[in-house]
Amino acid sequence: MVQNQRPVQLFRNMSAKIAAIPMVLTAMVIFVGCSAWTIFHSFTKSKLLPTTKWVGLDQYERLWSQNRWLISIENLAIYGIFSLVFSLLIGFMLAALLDQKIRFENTFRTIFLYPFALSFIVTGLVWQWVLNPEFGIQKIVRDMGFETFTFDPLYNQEIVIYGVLFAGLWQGTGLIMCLMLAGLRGIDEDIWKAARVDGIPMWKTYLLIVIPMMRPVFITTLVIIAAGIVKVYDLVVAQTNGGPGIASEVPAKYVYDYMFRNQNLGQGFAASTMMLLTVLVVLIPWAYLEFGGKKKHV
Amino acid sequence: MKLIKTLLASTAALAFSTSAFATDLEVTHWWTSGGEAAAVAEFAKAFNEGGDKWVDGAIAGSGGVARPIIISRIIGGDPMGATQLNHGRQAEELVEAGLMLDLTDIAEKEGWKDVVNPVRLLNACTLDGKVYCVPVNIHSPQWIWLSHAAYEKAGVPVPANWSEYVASAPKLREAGVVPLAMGQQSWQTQLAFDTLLVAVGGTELFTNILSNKDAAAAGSAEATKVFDAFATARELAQGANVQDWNQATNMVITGKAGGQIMGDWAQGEFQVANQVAGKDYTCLPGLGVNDIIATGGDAFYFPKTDDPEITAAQKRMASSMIRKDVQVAFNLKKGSLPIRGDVDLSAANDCMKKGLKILAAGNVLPDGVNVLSADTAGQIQDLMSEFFNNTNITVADAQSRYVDIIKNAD
Amino acid sequence: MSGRNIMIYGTLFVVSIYYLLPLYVMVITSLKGMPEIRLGNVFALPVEITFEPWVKAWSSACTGLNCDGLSRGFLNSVRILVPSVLISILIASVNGYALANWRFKGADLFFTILIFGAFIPYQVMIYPIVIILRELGLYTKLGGLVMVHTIFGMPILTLLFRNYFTSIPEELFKAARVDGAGFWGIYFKIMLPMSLPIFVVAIILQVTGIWNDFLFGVIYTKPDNYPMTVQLNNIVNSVQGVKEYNVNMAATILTGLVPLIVYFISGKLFVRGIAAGAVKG
Amino acid sequence: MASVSIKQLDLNFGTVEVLKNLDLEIEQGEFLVLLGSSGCGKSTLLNCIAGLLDVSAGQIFISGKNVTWEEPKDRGIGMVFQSYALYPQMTVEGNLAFGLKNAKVPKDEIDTRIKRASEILHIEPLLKRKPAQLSGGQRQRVAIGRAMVRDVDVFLFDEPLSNLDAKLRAELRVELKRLHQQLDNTTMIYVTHDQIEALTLADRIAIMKEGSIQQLADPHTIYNKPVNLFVANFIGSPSINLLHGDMTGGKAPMFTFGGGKVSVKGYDFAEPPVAGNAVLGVRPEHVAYGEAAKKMPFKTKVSVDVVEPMGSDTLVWTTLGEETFRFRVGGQTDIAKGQEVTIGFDPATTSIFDHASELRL
Repeated sequence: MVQNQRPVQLFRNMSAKIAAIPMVLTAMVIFVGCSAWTIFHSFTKSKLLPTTKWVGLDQYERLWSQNRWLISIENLAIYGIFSLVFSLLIGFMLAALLDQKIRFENTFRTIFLYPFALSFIVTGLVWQWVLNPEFGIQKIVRDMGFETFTFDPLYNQEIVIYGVLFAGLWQGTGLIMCLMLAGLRGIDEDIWKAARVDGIPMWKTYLLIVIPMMRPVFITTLVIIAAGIVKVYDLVVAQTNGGPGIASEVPAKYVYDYMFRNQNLGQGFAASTMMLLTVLVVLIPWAYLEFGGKKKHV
Repeated sequence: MKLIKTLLASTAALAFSTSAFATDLEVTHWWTSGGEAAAVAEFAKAFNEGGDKWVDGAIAGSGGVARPIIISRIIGGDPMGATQLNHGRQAEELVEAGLMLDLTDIAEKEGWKDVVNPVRLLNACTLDGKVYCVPVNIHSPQWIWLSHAAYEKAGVPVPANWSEYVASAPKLREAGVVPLAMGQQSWQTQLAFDTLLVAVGGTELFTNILSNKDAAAAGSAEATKVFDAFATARELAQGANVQDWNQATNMVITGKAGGQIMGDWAQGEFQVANQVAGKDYTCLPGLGVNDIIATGGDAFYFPKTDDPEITAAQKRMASSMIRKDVQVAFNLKKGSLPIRGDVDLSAANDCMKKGLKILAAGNVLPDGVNVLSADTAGQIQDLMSEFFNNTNITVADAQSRYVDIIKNAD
Repeated sequence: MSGRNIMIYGTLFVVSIYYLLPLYVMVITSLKGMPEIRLGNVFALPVEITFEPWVKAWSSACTGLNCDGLSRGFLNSVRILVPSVLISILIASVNGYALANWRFKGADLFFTILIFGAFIPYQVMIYPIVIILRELGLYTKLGGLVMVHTIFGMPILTLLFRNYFTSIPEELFKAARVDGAGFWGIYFKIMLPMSLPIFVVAIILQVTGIWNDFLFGVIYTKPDNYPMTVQLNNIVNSVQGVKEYNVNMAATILTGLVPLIVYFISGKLFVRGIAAGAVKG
Repeated sequence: MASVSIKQLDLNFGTVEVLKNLDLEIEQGEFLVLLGSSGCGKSTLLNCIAGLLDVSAGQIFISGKNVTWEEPKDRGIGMVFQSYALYPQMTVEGNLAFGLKNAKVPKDEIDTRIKRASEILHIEPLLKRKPAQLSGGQRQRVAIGRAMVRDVDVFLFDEPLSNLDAKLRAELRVELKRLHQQLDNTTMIYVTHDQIEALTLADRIAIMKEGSIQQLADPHTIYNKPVNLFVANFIGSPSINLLHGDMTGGKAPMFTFGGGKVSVKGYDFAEPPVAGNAVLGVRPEHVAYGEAAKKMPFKTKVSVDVVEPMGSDTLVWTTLGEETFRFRVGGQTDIAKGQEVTIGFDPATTSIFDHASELRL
């Protein structure tokens, strides 16, 4: 059979499309479908069980009048910004150090990476210990003779979120370092030679030449870090459980607590809808840049 | 070959002989500590005696962790045989949705109404005249536990009530003792507030606010006094850097703290540390101000299934939990009071007996958890926790937000 | 040693302390007896080394009525881990391959949605997924849990695989098509044999994620299938009773052992794989 | 009948037109070169013929069969890529056998074909090696072999020599030519941006620009009679001299430019000339110098700007009128910078284009 007509578009690359069915289903049913379900129910009076009793924007009005929600947002912003900046900074710095053709590279790399193998629950627990003023770092320093030394981030609500950040960075920077290291290894040796011949100082080479060349790594890294930030939950629960008071609450915990502790699904869904919205606001421009721009030079 | 056949035959016969009455029931609960687990084991033992099998599904971390599991399993159509849930408002919706087994027939047959004391525990299990859960114990949160060692160190006598306790605080501070031990978890601060509410504010205020949701009462001058007392407690707890309630109790045991406001389950900790009530520590129900306790407690629910065998087994389990001997065995291990008035608890310790006496006199209050929805209770927890940990929030602020929550309570 | 080297090694050394400190605390605490722990200093070396906490954590710590420690959940964790890792990686790698080499209409849209999915908090999807699994008859079955892990591993894994396959020269793919290989032929005969590094990365990420998972394991299965983390949670989070820190720490280390071993063995391949999967594309 | 015929082919990527209404007929056994600078659509066209890209409109016939929507493997084509695209995990033998195995060719048949191809390409000793162990030239031979064993009617080459060094490129070029002679019924379509390859290999060359074919002709015609200014300029190294001026029409047409007047009566006009702006192109090797120049219809004196020795010959840069003008002399020359020389050319060997349309007159 010779096909003279343009075949139906749907059947071109059939195997590829069949193979993509799990992805399409996941994207549409789980991510889009469940988000839609969530958004819908955020306008209802759902309590312990989902119902369709419509209440309009009530849940949102209540959400934004909750002190706890506002604190959660603020904490997420602080945690997010610092986590992003320091993950990249520390990750890149460590990678750059490891990339200096040093000895024991494997050892150092393993040391920096191993926390990533541990769950957030474990991370939170361990750092809760290390930061405990009664027997942790504060105690040691005091025992060394600095009687007035105070370092109790988990018990000081002004700085508790930084205590969480400390643990979060410990757990996550190893992976970022690996990504960065991989990126650095992908840079052509000649670039370094050229920069040296031109007499460009090391830091300038990194800043102006190497980092711009690592754009794809940074994109992958950003997706990984950002997804982790938005979802930060386990760490806070294990380390501070939102305390002291509500000083280290985060949005994901607000969602969880309202859904399951307060048995107010509607409120939890309203909060998660706000989170989805924020993600969309950040992600849509990115997707546009990634795919809108790429089509031109296929 | 022959051997295998015989073996098969005999095991089949064995299986048959027990299966006439044997059903596996999975039970979800969050009692995982040593004492709790020992208490649960009593239930399991009683249930297994009948030839059934108790399949344990313990999940630590209190209701917050367990609840999504319980609800998922129920809406997922593959529920557990029985589950722990705080009775009252929290399970109401599941009952209304027809997802819980109606236990009315065995409750009537066994006359639960007559044996459960106080009877409101059974009422909390009842919706539209039908019984849906088995209350298993009574816990009262309104206690303060005082350390004799700490007071010795400070050189002041052990106080007998809240105001004496507050007055003694500066001396404790001087002696390097934290007056009030308090864990970071929000339920602990809320518990302290409710305790002050009944001790300082009185029974009427307590019921007006928590049972009748009277916003005016929440904003009244009496309530302000409670908040003032709570602010005092906030001062007294400065420097108590612990997370879990039992770490706080440990501070009392070791004399690092003067006292702790905590439920009657705290005495388990004192027992473990070989402390003797009246000699090493003192317990004051209702903070020594108001000899009255609220009676909360735990209850078991039985999700509905289509399988008549399971339903029968669920009923067997329900009736075993409320049995006299099981109640005694369970509650002695759990450190709580039995829900039956007709059992002998001579083995109980000093503090427990204080509780029993108050109970017998009928000086009981409904517990906040029973009359507030989980949503309202959660909001109050957040507020109390925030207030307790942030000295920038004034009493007036906190009270006005409290009034808001009560006003919108459902 | 030059000044520059002193600076490099000095910095690395100091940073290493930050990374190693918690591990140190975990290990020495797990080797102490409870009386010694009550004395205070978490950083002090144990006066008397005891392996009691390890034995207890593994074989006799109680969770509810079952006093057989972590050992109970270990096999379950393995039974969950193996199929979940294999299936999630297989599906994600085929996805990545389809996206990289067989661009079809709408592919970018689905991919964008998938990446978006990486940002959705899990909690939101607990109930809808319960309902979906119920309708599929997979709820509380091992298969259902495998499906859930596959779904939530998909965004990041697909991203990695897509980037990796994009970095393989397109001409190779074209040559194989001219040579008559189809979608699956190219995948199995050409792409798979070239993808060891990225598979190592995927395996590491999935082993870590799935092994450490608690929420899905406990919500989508029954007690018979509960993973090890449920026991860990029960040991660590027991609300009442005395906290046995040494047992907690031993349990923590024991639970983390599987991913840790995977890391130590394949650390080198990990960087190489990341270099291949995340750098290009 | 292994002809390839392309009819009204369009290809768009989004809103960008990559191939525009393209027609092309290739005969059986012909060696056709698609020549153009990068981005002209030549590789895209090749990918369309191979079936690796879906066309937007139009048809492709191979051996008379409409294959527009056939899979690549069903089109009877073999393809050789610039980067060789050898499967790195397979041995040379595995690479050669891969396509045959996919087509379910019997084992002994596979062996025979591999043996024959490796003999022709002199790669028998390499069969057990992996691609990473081969040199660039060897790899390309294997890549060609991979196409050969499949007994295809049409070979598609996508810049196959671009990754090789100059010497190897020249060697393989000759080998390709020899191969084409050996497989004399096989049609070959060859994409390159290297005009030397095009001129040496092709039976016909198609010069492409911006998605359409500018000229399709044998190398001689392309070189000597370019159809437009673009082709004239593109082909030839060093490139053609272009002189801008005016044409008068009539019986005795004259071309007037800054450097003088040229009678172009001897020029083979496609149509009778009319007056207007024009461009006259003279290839450097068609310029006579010294004594020889004196016999030319047009001669003039210029001064030398630069002398560029190139081994076998020498390129001399001068200025004629206001425009740069180059001519080629023998390898040994005594021309020096600043010297005044006489040059000349025969208008019959030139190409004249209309200034506005850039088309050959």
